[in-house]
Amino acid sequence: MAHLTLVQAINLALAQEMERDERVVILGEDVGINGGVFRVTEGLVQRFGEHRVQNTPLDESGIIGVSIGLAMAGMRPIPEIQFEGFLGPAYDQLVNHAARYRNRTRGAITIPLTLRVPVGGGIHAPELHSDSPEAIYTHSPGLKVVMPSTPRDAKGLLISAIRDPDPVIFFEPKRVYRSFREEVPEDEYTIPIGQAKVVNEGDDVTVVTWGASVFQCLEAMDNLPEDVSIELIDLRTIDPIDTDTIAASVEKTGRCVIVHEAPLTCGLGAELSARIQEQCFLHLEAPVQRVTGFDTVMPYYKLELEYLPNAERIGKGIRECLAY
Amino acid sequence: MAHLTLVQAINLALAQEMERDERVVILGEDVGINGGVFRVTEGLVQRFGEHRVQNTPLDESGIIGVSIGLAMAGMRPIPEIQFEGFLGPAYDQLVNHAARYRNRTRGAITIPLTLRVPVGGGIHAPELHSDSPEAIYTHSPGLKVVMPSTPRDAKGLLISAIRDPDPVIFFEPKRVYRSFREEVPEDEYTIPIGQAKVVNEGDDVTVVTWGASVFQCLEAMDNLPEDVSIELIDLRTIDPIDTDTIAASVEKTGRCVIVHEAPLTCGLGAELSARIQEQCFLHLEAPVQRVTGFDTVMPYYKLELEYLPNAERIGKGIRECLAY
Amino acid sequence: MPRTTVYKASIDYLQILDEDGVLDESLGMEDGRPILSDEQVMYLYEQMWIGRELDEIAFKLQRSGRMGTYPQNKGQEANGAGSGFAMKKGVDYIVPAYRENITMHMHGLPYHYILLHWMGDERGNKIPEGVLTTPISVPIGTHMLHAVGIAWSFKLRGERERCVITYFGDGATSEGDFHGAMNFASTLSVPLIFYCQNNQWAISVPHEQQMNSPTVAQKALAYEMPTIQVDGNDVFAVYKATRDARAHCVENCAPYFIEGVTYRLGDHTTADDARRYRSEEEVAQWAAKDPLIRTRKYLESREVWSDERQLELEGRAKKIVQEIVAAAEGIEPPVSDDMFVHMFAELDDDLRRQCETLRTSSIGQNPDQAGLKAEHQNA
Amino acid sequence: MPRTTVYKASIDYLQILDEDGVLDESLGMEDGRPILSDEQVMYLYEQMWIGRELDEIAFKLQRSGRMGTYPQNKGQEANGAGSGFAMKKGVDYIVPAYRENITMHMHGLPYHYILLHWMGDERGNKIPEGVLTTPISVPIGTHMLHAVGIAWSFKLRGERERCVITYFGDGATSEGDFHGAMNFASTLSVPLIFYCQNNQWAISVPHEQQMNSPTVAQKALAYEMPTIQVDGNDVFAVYKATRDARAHCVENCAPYFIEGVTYRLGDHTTADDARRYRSEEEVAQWAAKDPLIRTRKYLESREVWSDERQLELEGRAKKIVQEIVAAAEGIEPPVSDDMFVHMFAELDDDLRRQCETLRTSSIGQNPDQAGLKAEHQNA
Ligand SMILES: Cc1ncc(C[n+]2csc(CCOP(=O)(O)OP(=O)(O)O)c2C)c(N)n1
Ligand SMILES: Cc1ncc(C[n+]2csc(CCOP(=O)(O)OP(=O)(O)O)c2C)c(N)n1
Ligand SMILES: [Mg+2]
Ligand SMILES: [Mg+2]
Repeated sequence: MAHLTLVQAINLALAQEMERDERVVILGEDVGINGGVFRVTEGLVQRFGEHRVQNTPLDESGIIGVSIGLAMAGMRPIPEIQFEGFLGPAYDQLVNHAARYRNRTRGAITIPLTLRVPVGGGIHAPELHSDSPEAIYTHSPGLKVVMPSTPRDAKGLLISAIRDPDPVIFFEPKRVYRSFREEVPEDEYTIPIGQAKVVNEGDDVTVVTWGASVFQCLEAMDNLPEDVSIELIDLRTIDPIDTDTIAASVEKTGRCVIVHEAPLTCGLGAELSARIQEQCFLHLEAPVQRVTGFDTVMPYYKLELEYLPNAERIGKGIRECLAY
Repeated sequence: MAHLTLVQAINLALAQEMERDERVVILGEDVGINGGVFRVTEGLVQRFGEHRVQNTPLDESGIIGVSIGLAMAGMRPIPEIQFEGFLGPAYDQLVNHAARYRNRTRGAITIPLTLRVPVGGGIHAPELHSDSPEAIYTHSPGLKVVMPSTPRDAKGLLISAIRDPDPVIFFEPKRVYRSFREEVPEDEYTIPIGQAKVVNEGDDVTVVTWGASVFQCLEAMDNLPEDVSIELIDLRTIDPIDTDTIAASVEKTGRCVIVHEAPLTCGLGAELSARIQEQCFLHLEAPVQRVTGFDTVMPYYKLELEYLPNAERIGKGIRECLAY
Repeated sequence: MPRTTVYKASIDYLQILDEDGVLDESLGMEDGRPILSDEQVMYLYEQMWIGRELDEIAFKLQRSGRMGTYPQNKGQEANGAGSGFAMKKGVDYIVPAYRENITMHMHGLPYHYILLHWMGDERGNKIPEGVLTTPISVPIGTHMLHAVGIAWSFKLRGERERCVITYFGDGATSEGDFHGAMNFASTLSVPLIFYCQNNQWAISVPHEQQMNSPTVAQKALAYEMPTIQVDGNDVFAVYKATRDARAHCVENCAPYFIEGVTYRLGDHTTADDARRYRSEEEVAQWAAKDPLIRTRKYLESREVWSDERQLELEGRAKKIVQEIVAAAEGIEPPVSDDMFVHMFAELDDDLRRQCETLRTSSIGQNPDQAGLKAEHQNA
Repeated sequence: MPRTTVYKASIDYLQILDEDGVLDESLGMEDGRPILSDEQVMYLYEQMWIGRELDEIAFKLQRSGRMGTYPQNKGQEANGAGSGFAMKKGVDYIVPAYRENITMHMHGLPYHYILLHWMGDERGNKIPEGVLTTPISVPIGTHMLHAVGIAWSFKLRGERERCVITYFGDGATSEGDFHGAMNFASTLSVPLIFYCQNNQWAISVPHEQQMNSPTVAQKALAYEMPTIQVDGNDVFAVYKATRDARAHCVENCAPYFIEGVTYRLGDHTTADDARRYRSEEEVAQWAAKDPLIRTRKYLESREVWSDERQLELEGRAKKIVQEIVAAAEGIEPPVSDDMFVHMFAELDDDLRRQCETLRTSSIGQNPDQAGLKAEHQNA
């Protein structure tokens, strides 16, 4: 077991999968000698060579489109897009091609690619470097969407993603990249895609979140009176949604608060709220509460902490939900 | 008053606004002499000249990007994208540029553009010609999203959109293009963006829908027993959402069914369901019911009518909701 | 070096078989023999003829409501036939747009797959094992990037005898993904032929509204990619250019660009009416350059083709196409499950439930959910 | 016309002021006088110097936590200064990327706006009325399309004396939107100069991994656009090429392409460490071509510049930059309302509520909603 940051855990998973399966190739802007702008692929080009860790031209649509071709021809591409804000130009290739190929060919052609993308706010980055577009890709059939919040989950989920026979978007909350270390097993292991994690058991209210917000929620919980018993769920996988885990918890607590960085309207919180209502209607003692980013453009960094749900706002949401 | 189809009503609105405001220009693939693939811009190039009705190269990102430039320089561009499936390549320019310019410049630069796009299934079109991506753009702050279902609404809403100082996506349900005619006033008139329409008043259950599904809902209502009293709401504007009209209705009926063509998960139905629950929690007698497309890729046309919510499935949803 | 020339380029145009079916011997002969033997030319002529017969029948199928929108290949057949013939079946990969029926068929795809596609049936894309083509691609310009990935996989695995060819129209060159594909292919240096079927129109948008460049071929200069313009209605020129391009690609593990100058003689698709935007004279001019006519003239000049052979071919083509239509129409209707089962290798709970309860529920509501009254469940 | 040449092109390279500050008189003189008067060159030199001083201080601000990520312009100043000088302030429009501080400033943007932008403050983009520049653009390659639209609006309104210039890096040429912008500009024929600052690197990706073409200038051939490569560290060449390009654009209502061959002497941004991927020798080679040094040498050779003047400038620049920093840091902090109020001309109910209840609610819950207990509302 090593004591690793999220960046290191991901790097380790990449190295191990490249070692294990020579069909695995990494491609993207600056992924080579520079190790990516966040250094997640550091050392890999030295170890595996340029043909397996390929710097590409500055063209996100190209990166995904070429990865689709690699995947359909039997490779296991791991493209990197530098920031979630630059998924925009790749949207069409992802949603209309990678996501549809298996279905439109009735299984004849499949696209086993794992797209790695740093996601979310909180690091004082420039414009378009702090968004949270997970709901967009969840609404698009044919993609799996993963967003681990801890090094250990990241390694296990990334290995699952790479071995998955279908396209997976692997969002890496950049705010967590180096924020803490955790024991991560050296050996390969997988964590199944599609399983949420109960971070903390509790009886009064269920809090559902994912990505960096997990830590804001933990902070909020620390600030709440001790007698408030909170069940905290880290979704880990965004799509498919582990509705069972959530529903079981809400049936127990009767209350739910959902926390995410993305804008409120049509965010993933809406889907969770709708599902909880559909499945736990008779158990609900209060409306499902959403504590999210606002329906504004993600602000530049002077205001980003006003925008992102922080411990205070989350605490308020939990109290509001409890008070209903 | 003329008896017009949806196509004709839109064409009339375009002509009148071009007449009225010479900053208005139309651009897109085949919008010129061909009048667009759906003939919506028929006759306009003959009337207003090529400089105001411009055929463009086959590049959706280019069409939107150039429209942004036109808009910031004082013009009133009305770009057309041929089918909603081809919004993909334009996604980045729409969501990351058109939508953000006013806010990122604190109002110094604004983007008054109206993007016209045929939307939805049901016309036996090829692949990628039948999707319903409205939730994607609703989740993206900075865009208004409109989807009229009738000729009269279309004319009034399109004129509002063109005169709106901010970017508007104007979705045209292609299944309705020529499906019926309606009296449409000759004179210019506007219908405010953001106001839903109560198509039918009722007491037992609220049905919320938009676009072509309005007519499937009407058919479903025809097939239900006479003593079931349904309040049918046509959203007309998708973003901003007219929550007040919906909430007022659900407070009265206590039940709600939402119908849309897009996939279930993270569709607009999720947001409406979440909002209804937040606002009408104590009035709800049953979970908000969603009758939608499945979480699959939109199928090719042999199966499209299996995919789209039809009168039978909607009727079933209404009965399920009533039976709860 | 104050004002100096840093870059120079020129592009060739190749025509071998002229509009009257006369072969340019300096270009069309090698080792004293035509580069395509009479048998080969007859094969290609037959393929083109059958392809056009399919077009005619497909048009009628659409008009009589038995098929959806269909794009005819008519007038452009020499591009797909000549280039497809230069590629190695079972070794090379074909990445078509939607006017390469003949190429896909020559590389092993049963023709009824193509009809199935336009009949709104995904099974038309279910490429049989061992057939090396991607399915028809409707969204313009996006598939060339996939071709780059496939070609790159050949390079990565050291499959040095293999090459990819991708087809697209003049309009497609305007998409950003065309640019990306050209740039990736040239910087990664992968064995890929870009074949542009420049048929002068993208629906109603003519060449000069699509691009300012007089040739499409010159677009390759931006990527320092070898490039040539050929008469796309001349099956010899198309064949030779592609054969040589393929040799270049395989030898250098690098891409090549070919512009086939051609013309769509039909409407854009069955949903289009080309009379709205182009003149009869223009169409007539290009009809005179028809690849089928000139290939037949050539065969006649070689004295290997006769009216009887022609009649025999016409009858045979009709029969073949009837069988294709029968195969396409004879398939059992798809079932709703088909929408679901191919979404992922393994379906998640939501999809499984949606698939299973499709008939019993409106979806959105779990049929065995608390509170739902039994009597209404199957209503 | 069997095998003929259908296309020919060549591209020039222009250098006027060499690395030692020596002017090529055949190119740099017109009517017996240098194309830039000594006063003009001094002005440009000062602008470049102040720009570099700003770079230095900006770097320190970032390092001391007073500013976010910042991209230095260092080494590339002649591109923005020479070309910006050739454009007409208040008439032409500037559409920059993020290494054109000097151009934006020369066209009227107070420098502290630029710092504000990198300090994470949208007010840095609130271009004052009458200043004709778009704000700094962080997403690569997307803004050139906007430039096309602006140039087209000039054409549509018959403003025939106006021109647009847009700047971008070598990396940006890989994006699909670059291709789109070039294609739209040339087919629509609009007065727009595409100025590529080819600084050899896109973060850690070198020219040869970015593109296969030896020049960026040749990319314009794909669009039949006039194109030239200039020494981007030579303010004379940059100025002359841009001035002539502008004349061409305005006269013909058509676009023009300029590649400025230059080098980023600093890191990509303050978040980068260029030593990871490029050699000291390479940097040293380019440092010898520094545009500031050679411009100063030229001025000295003209005997209009002295050590005293240099000292004076250095002191003045320091003071100017101090004031800029003070202006940027002196601004009152933004308030949360600022996130909301500029979303639309008129806020919808949701946004208004979110804005108004930001302090009292967690959002998602309407504070005056039924059932919410008063005592918890302001907790
Ligand atoms: C991305 C995209 N945009 C628009 C369309 C609609 N469309 C279908 S074919 C076509 C024209 C294609 O022209 P070209 O590439 O020259 O091919 P051709 O049909 O002439 O063979 C257009 C605009 C599409 N299918 N995909
Ligand atoms: C669409 C997009 N993709 C990726 C990035 C991240 N990024 C910022 S600058 C840069 C390199 C830009 O290179 P170039 O265009 O040559 O400009 P330079 O920085 O060299 O001036 C990259 C990849 C971005 N900002 N936008
Ligand atoms: Mg064409
Ligand atoms: Mg660069």
